[in-house]
Amino acid sequence: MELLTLVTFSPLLGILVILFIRSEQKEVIRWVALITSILTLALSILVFLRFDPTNPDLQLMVNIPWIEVSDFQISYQLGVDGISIMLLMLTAILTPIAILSSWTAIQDEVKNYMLFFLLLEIGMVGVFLALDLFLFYIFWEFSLIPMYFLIGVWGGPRRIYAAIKFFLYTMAGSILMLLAILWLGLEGRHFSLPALLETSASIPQNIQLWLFLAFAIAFAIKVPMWPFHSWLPDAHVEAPTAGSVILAGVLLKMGAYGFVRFNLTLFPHAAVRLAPWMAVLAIIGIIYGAILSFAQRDMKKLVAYSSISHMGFVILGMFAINFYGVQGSILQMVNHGLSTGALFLLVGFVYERRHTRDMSQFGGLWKIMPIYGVLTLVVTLSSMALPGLNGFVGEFSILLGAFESKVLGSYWFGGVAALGVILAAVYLLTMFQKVFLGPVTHDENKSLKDLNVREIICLVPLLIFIFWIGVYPRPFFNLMAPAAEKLVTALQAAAMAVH
Amino acid sequence: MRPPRQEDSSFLGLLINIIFGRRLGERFVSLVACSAVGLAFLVAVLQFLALQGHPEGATVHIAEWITIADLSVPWALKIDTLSATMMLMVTGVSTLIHIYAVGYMHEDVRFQGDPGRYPRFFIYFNLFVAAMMILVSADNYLMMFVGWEGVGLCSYLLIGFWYEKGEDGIGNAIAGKKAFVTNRIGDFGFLVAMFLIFGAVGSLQFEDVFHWAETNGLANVGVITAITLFLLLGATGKSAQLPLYVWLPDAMAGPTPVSALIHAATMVTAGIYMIARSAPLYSVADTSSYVAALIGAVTAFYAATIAVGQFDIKKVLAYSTISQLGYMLAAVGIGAYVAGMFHLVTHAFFKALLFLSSGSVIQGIEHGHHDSEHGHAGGEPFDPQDMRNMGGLRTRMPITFWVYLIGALALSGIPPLAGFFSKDEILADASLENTIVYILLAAAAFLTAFYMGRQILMVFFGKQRSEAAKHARENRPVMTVPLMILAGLAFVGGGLNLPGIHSLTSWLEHTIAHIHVTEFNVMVSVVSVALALLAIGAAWLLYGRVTMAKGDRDPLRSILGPIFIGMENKWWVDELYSALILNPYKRLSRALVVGEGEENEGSEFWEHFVHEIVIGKGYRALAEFMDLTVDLGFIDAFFNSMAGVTAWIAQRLRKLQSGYVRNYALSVFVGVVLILGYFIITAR
Amino acid sequence: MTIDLAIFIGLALISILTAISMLLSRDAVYSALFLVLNFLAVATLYLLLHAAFIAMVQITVYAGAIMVLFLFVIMLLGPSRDKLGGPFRWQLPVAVILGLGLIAEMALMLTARSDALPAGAAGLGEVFGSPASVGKLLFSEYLVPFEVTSILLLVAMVGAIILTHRGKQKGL
Amino acid sequence: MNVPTSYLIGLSGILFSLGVLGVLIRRNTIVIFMSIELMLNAANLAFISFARMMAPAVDALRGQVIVFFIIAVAAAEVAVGLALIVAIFRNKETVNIDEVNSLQG
Amino acid sequence: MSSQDFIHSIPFLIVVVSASLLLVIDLFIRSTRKTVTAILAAMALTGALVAGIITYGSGGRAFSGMLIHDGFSSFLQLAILVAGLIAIAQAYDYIRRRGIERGEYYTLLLFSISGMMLMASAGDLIVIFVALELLSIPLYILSGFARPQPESEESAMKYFLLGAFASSFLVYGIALVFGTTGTTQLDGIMQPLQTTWTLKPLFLAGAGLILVGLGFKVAAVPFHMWTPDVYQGAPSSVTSFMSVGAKIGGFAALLRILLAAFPHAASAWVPVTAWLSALTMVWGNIAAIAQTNIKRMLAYSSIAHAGYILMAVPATANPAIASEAVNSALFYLAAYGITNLGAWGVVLAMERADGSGLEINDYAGLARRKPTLALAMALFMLSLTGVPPSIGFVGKFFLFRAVVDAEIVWLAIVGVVTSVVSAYFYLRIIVMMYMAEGEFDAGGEPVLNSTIGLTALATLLFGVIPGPLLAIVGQSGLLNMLP
Repeated sequence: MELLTLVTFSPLLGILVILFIRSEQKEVIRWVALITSILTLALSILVFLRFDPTNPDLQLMVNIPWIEVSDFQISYQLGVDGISIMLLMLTAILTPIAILSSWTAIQDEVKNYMLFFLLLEIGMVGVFLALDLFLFYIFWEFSLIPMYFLIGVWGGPRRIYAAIKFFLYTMAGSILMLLAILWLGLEGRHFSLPALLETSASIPQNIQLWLFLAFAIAFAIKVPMWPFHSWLPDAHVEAPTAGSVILAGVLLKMGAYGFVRFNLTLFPHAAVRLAPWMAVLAIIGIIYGAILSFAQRDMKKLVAYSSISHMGFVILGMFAINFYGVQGSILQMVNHGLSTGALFLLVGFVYERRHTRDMSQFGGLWKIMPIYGVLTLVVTLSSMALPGLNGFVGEFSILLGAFESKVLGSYWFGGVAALGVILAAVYLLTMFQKVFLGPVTHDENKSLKDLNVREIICLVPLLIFIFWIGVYPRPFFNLMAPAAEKLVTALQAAAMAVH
Repeated sequence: MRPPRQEDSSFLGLLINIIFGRRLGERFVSLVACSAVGLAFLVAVLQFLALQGHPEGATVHIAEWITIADLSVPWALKIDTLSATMMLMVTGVSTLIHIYAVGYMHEDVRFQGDPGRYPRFFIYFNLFVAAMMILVSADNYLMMFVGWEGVGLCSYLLIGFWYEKGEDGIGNAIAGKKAFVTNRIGDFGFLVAMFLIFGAVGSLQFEDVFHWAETNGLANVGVITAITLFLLLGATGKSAQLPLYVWLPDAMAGPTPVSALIHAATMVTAGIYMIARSAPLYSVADTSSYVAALIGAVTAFYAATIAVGQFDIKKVLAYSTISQLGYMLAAVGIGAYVAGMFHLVTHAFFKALLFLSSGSVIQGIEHGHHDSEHGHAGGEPFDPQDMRNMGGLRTRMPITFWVYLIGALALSGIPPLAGFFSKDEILADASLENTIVYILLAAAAFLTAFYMGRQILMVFFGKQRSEAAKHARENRPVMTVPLMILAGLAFVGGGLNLPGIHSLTSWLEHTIAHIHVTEFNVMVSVVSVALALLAIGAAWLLYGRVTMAKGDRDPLRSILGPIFIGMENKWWVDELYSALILNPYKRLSRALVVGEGEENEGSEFWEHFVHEIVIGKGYRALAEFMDLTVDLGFIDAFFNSMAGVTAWIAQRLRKLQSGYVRNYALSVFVGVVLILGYFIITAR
Repeated sequence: MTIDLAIFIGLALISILTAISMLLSRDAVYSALFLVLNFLAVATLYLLLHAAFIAMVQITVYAGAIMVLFLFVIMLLGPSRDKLGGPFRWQLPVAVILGLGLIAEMALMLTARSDALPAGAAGLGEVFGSPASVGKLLFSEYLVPFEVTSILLLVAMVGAIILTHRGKQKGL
Repeated sequence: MNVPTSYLIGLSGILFSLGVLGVLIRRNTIVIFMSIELMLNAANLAFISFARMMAPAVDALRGQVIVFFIIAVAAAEVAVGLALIVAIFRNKETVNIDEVNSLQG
Repeated sequence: MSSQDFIHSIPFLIVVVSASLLLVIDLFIRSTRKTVTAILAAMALTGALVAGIITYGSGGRAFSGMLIHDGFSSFLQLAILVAGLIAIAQAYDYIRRRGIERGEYYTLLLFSISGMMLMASAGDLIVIFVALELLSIPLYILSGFARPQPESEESAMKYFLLGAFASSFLVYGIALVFGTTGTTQLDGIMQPLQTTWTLKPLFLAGAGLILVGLGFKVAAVPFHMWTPDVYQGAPSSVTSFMSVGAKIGGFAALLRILLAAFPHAASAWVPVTAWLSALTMVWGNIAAIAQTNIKRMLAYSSIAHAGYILMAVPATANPAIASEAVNSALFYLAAYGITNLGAWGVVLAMERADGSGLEINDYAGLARRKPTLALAMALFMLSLTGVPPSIGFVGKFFLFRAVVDAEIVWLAIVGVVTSVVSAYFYLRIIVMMYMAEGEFDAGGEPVLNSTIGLTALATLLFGVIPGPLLAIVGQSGLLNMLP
């Protein structure tokens, strides 16, 4: 059996096993889910080992005819390149962590919870590996459902509103993409991305523009870019911790990945022409998210808005359309997954103890929970792009890319976006101050227990990567560089043609 | 040459302390921390010696860091005379302050009531030294930026070291945040400068950049001016210059060793170092240099005026630091890089000395307060840093007094102490290069001497104005010995670059091109010494004499400032001839304090009103406005209202579904008529 | 004006007037009777249009059987008078306007191409429209619809029984 | 009889429209039902007229055959319809269609 | 009656004959043993199904062209038969629970099924008319089957009156078409159109009226208003069958008439059907939002889905993609049928003997008490929304593809936007079941549950592996029928 198929559907194994466990045996179910996700991680590592980082092309391809109707063909086509492997690894790493983090937080309907989680993993991995647009769309939409349930069943008080909002927004965007996918399939009677790439150049310019927009709206909502972001705070606030981790860590990346994988490759001309507009939206998102983060009292909401800001960097980077921007953008996807994922974990840990996320209910926690304080500090610093930690490498590359971008053509993009770095410090440090510094003002907080071993285990892998990418990101750049350079070269050729 | 890396040792100490600190107790922690820094100093000395043979320096490549296309930034260390100077200074002063801190923090954690936090202090301290080493030994701008932000982080952590203390329990934490955020504004400048550099040069390596500046500089003056101006913005943040100086006074919330090491001797000089490092760029961009000089000079003068009005012993020193940094910036601005670096080093000695001594004073007072409290139940809030609670400490703390005096005189520029030489070199340069700068600096020099005189007089002379002062006692040798060493350095530090010998100049010449040697200017020296003496005399007239004469003085005297003086006829004559000049100054400094008549140090107009209220509150209000009105009220509401409109239509449609068959039939009929109508139109 | 046309106009007027009368009679019995008249008028037209068999069917089945059934039910349920209008008065004018609209549309269509609908050829034999000719078609080509129609009647019968059969339930 | 087929179709159209109007404006279910019969009757007239127009073509007779089916189907409808009217009358004691509106929204 | 006639109509004949027989046999079955009637009816349908499979795709005409036997009719007849089997299984438990168990139920069901099958294979307008009545009249009766319950009678009355009203339009339309083309045979109609008869207004009026009559049957806006009331008032098992069977029958006739008889009038009916489709999708999906009764909600959902299927109709006008468009409509009909029958199955399971349990609020907390049932319902709802991996998604995918291919992009956009709207009310069911607390419990009858299970399985399976079904549909395109 093909390796990529195995990776994608390995969670099914766990699902099948869990289905036959009685729902009272929560502990067993948790272990099965955890082991399954670790198995997926192991398989992903195997993919990583088989992957040839010097090759810019798609590798380990699986291509099986799937639906064949008289005049056209849909194939089950998977593949991995330097860009998707990073996100594959991110997903594979974050899922076990998320499962582990919900060990005690989720006590109701553990069986269903774990089922949905493993289903979600299938969807996410599938999105990053699928090469046939039809297949991609299926995974894309499919990933919605488990997340919808995770928010709606195990979420906070307004979970239903948030879940529906999440579902409707994402679906509204993606269904336009479906039309664009259909359009693309008309000509060649297939939906295979590698084959479409060869013919897409012949699409008339104005149609390219429309197709680009149809894809872009789907991805922009998912990312989310301003002004399509308003589902995100609600979804994050109401989602259970693990859901938030996955949502921020992986699901948002699906949008950004979509931009890289489809918008930039299929419609290079449109991408080049619209790049300044996308960049403007991205920058508005950066500043806007940062300002709104600052106004929040709820920690999770703060982190949610910070996601909008951070994902703005990701989008800005890719539409800088140069090596620095695109590579930084891809790295930043991973970075954001690690840092924001970790932040959500941290918020979740304290929520589990105190059942509130209102920052005014805290203060002086550092004294009571020193380990928690230090870990949060590190993650916070990573999130605000302190040099030496992962966030800086990504954001610096992106800003450099935006600044030097010939396609954007103005220093203003990079310059204004860099202001986001200042604002990030403002809201993140404010949060840190309100929660961890100052005297302990609430008596309930005095008896809080510091992180336990399980919780620390959740964070350690993330912290390792936070430091690793911050200090020695070279392996990561090496992994994606050939693929990214191939992409950028094609785009720059398009830029030459457009200008 | 074996690659010597100071970071190794401080990182090692850091790691050991992080891992074992909690279990192994203060003794071990302090030992590890001090020996780590000491080792770093040793390595720095070895490097210094090695450089004697190879003054052109060397670059140590450790690893690749960020490599994207033609952007290649390594982790690499640059060892040359400039960085070696900084390393020596930093590690040297650090070692002394570490040792001092062993004693100081031992007491401090007990006063503040959390002995468990002792190891954490040294972790931060070591981290700071490591970051500072990265900063000074970086061989490219980006790596320098790593250290640059790293020291900022440590500064943040150390200012907020007693994060549950301060105003409303949160004051220290807020001060830390303020420092970090203000620095970030500077860092923004630094970032943009880097982008511009990369855009122009295609590299961030110092070597490449400077080479480019030398070969293509004249053709790219515009770009270089932009680059240097943005770098200058970075420097004003880190080195607390106008308009970003505001964080530094608040940063005094950190423990005194922190103020001494980070906020006086080392970190704040990073901006000066960076500009000195970027000399090849600045020497091309005349405009930027001019702006830098002007900012430096204005800051020097401005901060000095404020220092005159302060009562907090550390605040005076803080403003003094800002003022002195202004000197250095002015120096590098007018092209006197060596003079700037020279003053940087000597300032490190005597300002560290002053801060540490003030810490000694504070702790002495705290001891006194503690002792005097025995037998008294409770006690009103007591500020051990308020100079009005001091007085007459000369006798209670003799060692501290003497070293403090040396530091103060050095700062005031009294020969033959270190400050005299370094400051004079700047003034001499300024007198040649830029008259406005010279006048501002000279005026600042006068004020410097005045406020230092005022401080000495208020703290060490006169009567003990509080019980605490009466019970104050001298500290342990672990604190006083470093003070004495520093005092010695402050005394002889001028020897580094004596007029006529210029050892530092020739040393730095290997690294910084375009150095011009400024010869000793007798005229300038005489004027500045005269000004200093005059100022000290004035201070003595104001404070020294009155204190002694009046004895038990109302501590609220200065609340009313000049008005009070006006009411008190006793000194009217005394004040008249000496305060003719002083009153406007005092008024000026007081005018910058929010809330006339209220002694609220540290809440100057600029930083309190503009920064806290206009910017801080305004930003918060903006954020909340955007959150509630724009995001929820507009964007969210827009999308929600689409759902709302749909639901509304749904209700309308529901009404249409009336249940009456005839209505339904009518609906069918409407369809019929419409379709037939359409067909008729089509068929025609 | 030919005699044919005169007869046509006479029958047309009768059928229209009876239809309108049916529409406007308050009493359902009158409505039913007017409808019978209408059917008879139309049956006469059928006869004149060489559809003798259908005319007979019209009279026996439609005007006869069906309308008797109607009258029977009307009598069964007792007299009921209703006024036009009802809970929603707006329907009447709207319906009339739309009805006129439909008539106008029909007129437009008919006049759009005057040559489209000529009069039938003269001199048709008796064979056309005779029961024999119709019956032959019914049982050859139209076998399927014919059988289905018979089934339909069966179903209708079953349905009528089911819908009105009182069974064990209490009813009228 | 030999008149232009348009006249006949016109008559049929008017009768059809009157039938539609009857459905729309009458409240008595039985009369509504009769109006539907009128509509069917109008259709029948159209078939017969067209058949006459096409005669003597072979296909023309089909029109008359169709009318036969329509009458038969109408009979079936009437059976079911009247049964329904009776059933509802038993429940509601009314033949007013406007009173049959418990299902709505 | 030749053997050819027999071969080409055997499934229909089996159903209609056995229905007539069953009518008689049922008289001899005691009222406590109506299970036998159900089983006999199911056997009849199974027999027809087998016959249909055996004769599948062998093209031909029967009874002087009155019946057409081709892939299109075969496919739809099989679909109707499967739906009929499910309808019997669903009714079996349900009518007993509601206390309306009578043998005639199954008989009438068979008659209605035979009418639908006739619709699918009709080759003459008059057959379509007769078939429509054969389809409808049993449904009118079945709607009133829960007599003397007023809602049931009311729904029957409404359905009947409006149905008769609409079929009058159909008849008049047939008359006009006959008058302008001289024939009612579908391919005969096309001949004069191909040659001299261009877009005559009278002919167009006839076509328009036929469109109205069939639009009523498939519940297209503005001919849809009977749907919610009838669906609500009729016994749920009848509604379940009606919502699928009548729709299949209506679309079978509509597609065949428009493609076989009126292709040359496409320029006229393409915009009309496109607008009808758009209006239907918008109205159906939006009005469903405000519903609190699950039957009404599903009624509007069925209106909306008629709109989706209608999207394919204008696309068929382009000869190059007519086959693709028809295939997509057929597939969607099958997808909709499976999913919708499943969803109604859950409604049936939830309904109690007294007719309660039909409010959406009654579904609150179902997932905790009946997890499997809730899971199935969630799957159906997602499939109706068109979320992968479900048959509903595949169906929408191919529909949209056809529409985009026909370059009626605006219609496709209306389609996708209303899909999003539809998510809102479908999700509400899921929200209720999974995210709300409630007490209401459902019964569990094995036969009914097995239909739910089967349809759920099919919904998921064909969502993941739609290939086989697509292949069957691919061979059933309307083009096979054309000479």
